[in-house]
Amino acid sequence: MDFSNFSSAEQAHMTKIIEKKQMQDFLRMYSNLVEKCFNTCCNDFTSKALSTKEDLCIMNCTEKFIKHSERIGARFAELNAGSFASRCRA
Amino acid sequence: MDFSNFSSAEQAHMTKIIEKKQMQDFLRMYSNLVEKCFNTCCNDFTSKALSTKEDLCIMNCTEKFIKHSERIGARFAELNAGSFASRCRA
Amino acid sequence: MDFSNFSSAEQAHMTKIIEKKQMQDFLRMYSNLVEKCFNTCCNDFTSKALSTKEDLCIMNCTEKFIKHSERIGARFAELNAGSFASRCRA
Amino acid sequence: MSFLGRGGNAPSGVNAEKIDMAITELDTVTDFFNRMVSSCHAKCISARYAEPDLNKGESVCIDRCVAKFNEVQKKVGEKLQNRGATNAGGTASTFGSL
Amino acid sequence: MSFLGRGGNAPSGVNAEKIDMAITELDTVTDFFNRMVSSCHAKCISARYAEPDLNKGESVCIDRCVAKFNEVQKKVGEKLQNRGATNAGGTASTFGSL
Amino acid sequence: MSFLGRGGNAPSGVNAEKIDMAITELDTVTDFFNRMVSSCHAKCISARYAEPDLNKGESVCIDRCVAKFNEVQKKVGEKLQNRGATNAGGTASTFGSL
Repeated sequence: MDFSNFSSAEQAHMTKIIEKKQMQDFLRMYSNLVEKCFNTCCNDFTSKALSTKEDLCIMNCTEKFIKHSERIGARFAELNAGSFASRCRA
Repeated sequence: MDFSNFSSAEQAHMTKIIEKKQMQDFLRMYSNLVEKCFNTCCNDFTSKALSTKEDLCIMNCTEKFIKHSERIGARFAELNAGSFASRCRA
Repeated sequence: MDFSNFSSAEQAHMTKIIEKKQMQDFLRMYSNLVEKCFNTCCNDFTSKALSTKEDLCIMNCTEKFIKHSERIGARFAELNAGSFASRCRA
Repeated sequence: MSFLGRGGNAPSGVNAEKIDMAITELDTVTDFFNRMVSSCHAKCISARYAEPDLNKGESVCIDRCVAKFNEVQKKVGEKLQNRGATNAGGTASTFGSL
Repeated sequence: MSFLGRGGNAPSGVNAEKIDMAITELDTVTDFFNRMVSSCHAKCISARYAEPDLNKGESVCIDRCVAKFNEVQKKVGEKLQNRGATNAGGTASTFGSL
Repeated sequence: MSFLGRGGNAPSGVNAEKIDMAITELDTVTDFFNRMVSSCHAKCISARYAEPDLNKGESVCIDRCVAKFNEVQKKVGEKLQNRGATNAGGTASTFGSL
């Protein structure tokens, strides 16, 4: 993303849009995480409460997914260092 | 959703937005239902017409999905009675 | 889509919106294609480079998907010739 | 008046309601089309990708798949209309009594 | 001021920020609901479709599924809050340092 | 002029077209990123969830997966450009001859 040709008014406007999108991304990541971990960890519907085993699975699934996303984000940033990502930081 | 601090102009505006979203939700539910029931019920492509068996499957799939959604909606409303859902009705 | 009752100002506005949507559709098709072909063709992560076999699979997958979409588009247009598609061309 | 800003900053002489309805129709048709492409791909296209062209069997399968998908769309649509099941989708309905 | 035009051409007397926040909340609840419908359908509904009604087993399964999905939502939400993991989703964050 | 209202009620001094293009680029990168996260999760992460940390094998797999996904993105992009296949996506194209 090359914002170097943006006026300061345009940069300010874009910053607000990005902040809004970050919140929307976070909320979608949250519901996506709930769906993924629920689908993987919950397979027993003889009870409506989470079993100890399911609970542990959910916690590990959540933690691991976040670490996974962070690692992808780091690699992705490196890979794109020569293209838009670098221009963005300029 | 706490709309108690909304002015009447804001409530009117929000009502229109909700009406619009209800229509969009309905259309997405419709196409989602077509996709789901088609994928489950149609596995024979030696003919382009629906077989009697496929037709019955589609009808049952549709009816059952609606009942399923309604039941989830009822339970969901009960569960959230203590949080935003109740505030919404206030 | 019946645009016959659209004023010329409305038709011009709608044309711009459709152009915008075509670009968004294309971009979504692109990322969808990358995801689908990657998921089908790449199963060996002992190396970070695409193997010759994976590369060929990706090329065939892409080409076939485009031909598939084009064929669906042609049949879809024929089927709807009696409904909105025809009104659109009117 | 345009909701959700979808009609954009409509220039004068443009009925934003009418534009919004056209956009909704366009989005709906596009959504159906994309699901049809995805479903028929899963039903008809072999995952081996040994060649770049659709073979005879795949082509015939696609044609029948489009016809069947379209028939299912009509059947489901009629069922929904008969049932008046506008309240089965999403939660927006939950908040309708604002 | 409204971002993304979501508040639309808000009439006078309407705070577009407030409307935007309400829309975000509504969209979030709807997204959760739709994923719950989809997940519980996969977990509880037999794919044979021999009859149009939910049988006893399916009905009980749905009720428990909703309760469990809701509990998972809370657990995951708490975990995310404790971790302050606002930076794990999407790439918008990558461009935050505009 | 801004279409779809995406640039919002742009304040004066802001070129809404330019903002719209930046939003499209941001949305596109975000979409690719999210699909990469999802695909590499399916390819690399064991579904047992016995521990909360990425093990060595998973970490190495993720790094290679990102590189491969990126290469596939480039290959497919080149293919689409050579083919000029702008008309293969969605149905908006069907209505292009307004």
